[in-house]
Amino acid sequence: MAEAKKEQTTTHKIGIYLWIWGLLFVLSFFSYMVDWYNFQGLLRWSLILFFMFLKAGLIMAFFMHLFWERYALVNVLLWPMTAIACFVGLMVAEGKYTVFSRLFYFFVGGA
Amino acid sequence: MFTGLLFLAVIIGSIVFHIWTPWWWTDIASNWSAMDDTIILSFWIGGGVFILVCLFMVYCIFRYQYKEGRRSEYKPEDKKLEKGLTWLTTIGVVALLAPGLVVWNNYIRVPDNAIQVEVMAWQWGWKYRLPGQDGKLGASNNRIISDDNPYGLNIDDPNGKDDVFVESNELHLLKDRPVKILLRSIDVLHNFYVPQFRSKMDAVPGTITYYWFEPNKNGEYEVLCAEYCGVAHYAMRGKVVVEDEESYNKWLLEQETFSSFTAKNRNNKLNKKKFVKINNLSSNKNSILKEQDVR
Amino acid sequence: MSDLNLDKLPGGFKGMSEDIGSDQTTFKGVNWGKAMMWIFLLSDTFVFSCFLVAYMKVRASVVEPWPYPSEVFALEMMGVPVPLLLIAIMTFVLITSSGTMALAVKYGYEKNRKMCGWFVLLTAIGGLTFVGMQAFEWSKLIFHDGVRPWANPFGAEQFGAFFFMITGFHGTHVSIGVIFLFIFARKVFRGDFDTGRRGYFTTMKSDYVAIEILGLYWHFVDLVWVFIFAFFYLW
Amino acid sequence: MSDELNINKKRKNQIKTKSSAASGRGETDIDYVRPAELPEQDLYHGHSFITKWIFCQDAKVIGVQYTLTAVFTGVVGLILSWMMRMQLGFPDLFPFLTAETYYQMVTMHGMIMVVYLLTALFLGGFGNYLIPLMVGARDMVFPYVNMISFWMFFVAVVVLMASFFVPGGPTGSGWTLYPPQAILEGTPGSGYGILLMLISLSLFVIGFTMGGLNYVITILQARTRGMSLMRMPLTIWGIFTATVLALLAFPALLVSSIMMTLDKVLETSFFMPTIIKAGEALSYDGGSPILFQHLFWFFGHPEVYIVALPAFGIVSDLISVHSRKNIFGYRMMVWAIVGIGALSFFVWAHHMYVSGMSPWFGFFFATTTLIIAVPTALKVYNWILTLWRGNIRINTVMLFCLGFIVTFVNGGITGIFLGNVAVDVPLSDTYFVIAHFHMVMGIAPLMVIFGAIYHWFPLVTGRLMDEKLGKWHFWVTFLGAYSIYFPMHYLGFIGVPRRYFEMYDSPYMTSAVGMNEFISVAAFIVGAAQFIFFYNLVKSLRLGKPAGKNPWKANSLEWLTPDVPPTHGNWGEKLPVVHRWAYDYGVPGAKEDYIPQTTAPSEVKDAEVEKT
Repeated sequence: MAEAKKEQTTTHKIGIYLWIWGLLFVLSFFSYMVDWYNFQGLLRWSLILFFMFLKAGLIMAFFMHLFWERYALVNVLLWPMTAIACFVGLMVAEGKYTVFSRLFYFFVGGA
Repeated sequence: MFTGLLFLAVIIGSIVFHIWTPWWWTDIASNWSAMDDTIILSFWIGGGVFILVCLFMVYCIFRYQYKEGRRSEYKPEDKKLEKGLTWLTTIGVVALLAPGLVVWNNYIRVPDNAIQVEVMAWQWGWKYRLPGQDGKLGASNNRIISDDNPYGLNIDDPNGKDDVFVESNELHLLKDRPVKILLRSIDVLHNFYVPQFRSKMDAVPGTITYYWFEPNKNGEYEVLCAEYCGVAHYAMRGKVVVEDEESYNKWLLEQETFSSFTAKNRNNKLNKKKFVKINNLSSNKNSILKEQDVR
Repeated sequence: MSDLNLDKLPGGFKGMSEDIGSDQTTFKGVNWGKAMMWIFLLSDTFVFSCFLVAYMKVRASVVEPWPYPSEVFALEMMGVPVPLLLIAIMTFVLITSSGTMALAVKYGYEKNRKMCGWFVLLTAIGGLTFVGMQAFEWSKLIFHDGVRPWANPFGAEQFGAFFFMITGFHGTHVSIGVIFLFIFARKVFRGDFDTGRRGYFTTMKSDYVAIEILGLYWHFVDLVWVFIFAFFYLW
Repeated sequence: MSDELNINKKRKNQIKTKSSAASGRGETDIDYVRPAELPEQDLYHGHSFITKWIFCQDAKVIGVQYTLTAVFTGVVGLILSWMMRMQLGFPDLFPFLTAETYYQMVTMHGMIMVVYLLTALFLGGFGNYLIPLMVGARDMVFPYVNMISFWMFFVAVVVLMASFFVPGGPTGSGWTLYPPQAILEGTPGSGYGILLMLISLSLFVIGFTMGGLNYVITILQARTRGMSLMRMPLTIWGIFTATVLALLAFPALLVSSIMMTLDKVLETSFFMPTIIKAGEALSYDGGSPILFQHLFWFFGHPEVYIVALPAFGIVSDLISVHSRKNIFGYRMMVWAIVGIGALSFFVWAHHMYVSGMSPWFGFFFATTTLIIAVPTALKVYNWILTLWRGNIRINTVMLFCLGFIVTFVNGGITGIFLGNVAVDVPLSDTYFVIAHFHMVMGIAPLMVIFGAIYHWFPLVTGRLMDEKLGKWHFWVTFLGAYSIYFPMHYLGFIGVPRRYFEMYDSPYMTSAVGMNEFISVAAFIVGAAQFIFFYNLVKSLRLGKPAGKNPWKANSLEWLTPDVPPTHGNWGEKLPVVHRWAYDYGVPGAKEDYIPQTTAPSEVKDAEVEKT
């Protein structure tokens, strides 16, 4: 029963939460700055993705306690993302192909 | 006993049906005999596996039918056998896949001397557009389709001026000359399919798709729509005539060109506004296009 | 759950293969409800991924210019348009609420009823603020800028459609979360988790682990916002 | 409310029996069993008719509810298929069959059979009934959510059936619901019909997610002592993997449904490019129809395996039990199931070779698709190797298994045709495709479903089904269905396109008329034969021979409950303790030719059991 149950998850010091919390604000500020300074092109995209994944990673690892979970759970949660990665990759290719065909046949002509 | 015999009959029946079937593909009329070859290859390999597996099953039914008191063999695994079967299957799969990929590679690479033909699909019928003397089709856009401009051609595109309109469901093609079919749809998905040519591809509104083939047999062929496109899908038929140069040219001369069509309709005011919008866009996007011109 | 001592089990990949090879539970020390929430979040990740993939695919293939989000979402501050100001504040609010939720979970572990309850309540208020700001953002776009799902004055018409659909779907998640946060705040203060009172519908015993499960959901909502912020507002 | 609860007696932490170690590491007898890690489960026992049979939280009742609802929709689907065959075999004979109704029937038949019959029956029906029993749990981990899951499904079915009665009728856009035509005039049911379909699908997804989470967590977190993953029956492996696939694939369906609903209702342009209707451009602009196909098949291909994998798992168990032999290569079977499931997320666009997507995708998807053929073929080998040197009972269950092997191998091989990109080009969108998928995911899984019902009917009701009627049912169904779909491939070779309401005026197709008539007659007979089955079901329910405990002499846990049929809570006082895999048949040295999973090694001292 509930009262007989042993504590399953170890508690953590409050400091770590506050640290991550602060880091999230800083990272959000940085990604906002990407827009503020109006970086363009590859630099913009890579910075956006970098900050995005860093923030997501921090939230998952510490706020959602994935860092302290056993590998069985972590792996079960992360491997399916390869399917999404594949989907994303192929849709990038597909999007490029579509816009290419549209511009080529609808605007340039001379096919 | 009875069970085994009936299953045996099913397998033998399948083989017999396959050998003596009166239902088989139509005579091929294009260069894609390689597709037929890959099908036959799949038949040999796949059919062989089917027969072997089923015969083995029937053998087991006969040989190991239930007998009171008999024990089955206790052998949970046989690593060697399993490994052997894995390799055998892998080899079979590679043998099937490799030729398929080679044929597909040919299918998506259009030869340089191919004639462009635009197939314009609509609910429910076909229209065609051929390039004129310059061998090029003008830019088109469904947005600007109107009575005066049934193909939605950009009037500022010089390539489009001499384009030939075929406003019937009958298309003529030159024998032994590759054609690149450019598929265009103004409403929903369609699919330009002539069984004798083996090849097909969907026409998708909002983009242009293509495939190519080389008709190599004179004759008249029926065009079927092979992608469900609404209630009259089954009635969306057309005709392709493959013929020699002489009669082809005669047919070509009878068709109308874009300029002659516009001349006829000169009195009608064209919708200028839409063209302006389209042209502005095209200059903006030229740079993107260059970047992505991977061909 | 009796004498299972997680510290004695091997960790890392060795632990993983042993966990998977073991009997009874695959995720050692993970409560049923928590495991269920994790798998649900995995499924929900696929939902949001599909939305975002669809958005990126369409955005990549339209020929009309895509509106520049930092201009569309700019706010006038003292006569100067500040790009993405509201969005920045919304991000700030959501991260704040995520932090308070993390603390609520921490105090939940410690069975600290008071602190846990207050932080859950704070989180709920943060979430409510977020939803309110989103409502403001929507109404500004609709009534002030004239953006509609089927059209917008800035360019490609899918802009409005994807914006309303994705933020709407995310906002629905936030709203559901807020409702549950308020319910759970009440439950915490009432002491349900200390007495193990049974749920009205489910007849299941209440336990502080519910706060952790709710926390997972709430952090997930924040996580999704990180991606929406990057892909929709910054990209 | 809490006084209605029966809290099961707290189990002892340690059971002092001489038994092998429950964990994976031990093969020798050890004197202890690991302490239980599972929390005690509260079960809500219903007391009134409503809480016992309608809003019931017992997974077994929910399983039966799922099964009955799914079978009901299946009968609707069967009747629709009859009407389609009436038109195709004998056109013009039935004036009430117009093109509109024909396409509506095609669509509803497809959707009902794939989603509302097969998915719901395998996962909702068999999953609910068998998972707790086979892994040794008292119930699903969250019975309340499980109950809601069924009622969501029920509402989804009601919404789906309601579309038959709205103005314009149900949608007639084909089960793939491709836009733009699905939501444009020119397709029957493009008004209310398609909307109800999309709503029904969304409800189904939501309901299924609730159930699916239960199945997954029950299998992962609530197994009994000694039941490691590698001791689970393959049935559970199949259902488990399929459920995981469903949880990850249905989101794509949900998303595409939502987006298409918005396209329909709000005239957004997600999937809708510029469209000219009656000479006028509609308000849509710039959308991408192919995107829908990608989303749909990102769901749709895993969906094929959502149907196939439970069938694989169940048939493995049936073959093993009834040929009195251990399943051959159990570990390979498990890895094949998991591998097929994982790969199924990387092959979706093989349904789209001729859709006009980027042509370079053909190489990628043909390769991944044919890779899947390897584990699938291995499964087939293992099934027939299980028969080999077995002691095969030729009863109705085994007949259905054999029928499954024949139809599945046949359909699997035609799948290799269609997965291989260049071979697919001439065959796609023809009757070859119809023949292929009916063989592989219509007839083959149905064979398993029938086999499974004959097999587990004694467990559910305590009575055996009639063997004689069962054999008749099998032979008519199997031979009939085979003679429907085997010749149909050849219609595809001729080039007959699918989804044609009427097709005979093409010069080269006239030879197919006779075959179409034959196929239709066969379809009527096969459909009618199902009523033998229903008769058998009802008759055996009341008059069947009492089965007693474990009538098939099977090893797996579901037959080892203290009560037959099992009661709520399944196991009485104590949960079972598992000592071995479920396939110890014909073990040399053992007294009987089967050793149930709960038998401790010390009880069968002389048996030469291999390490499992």
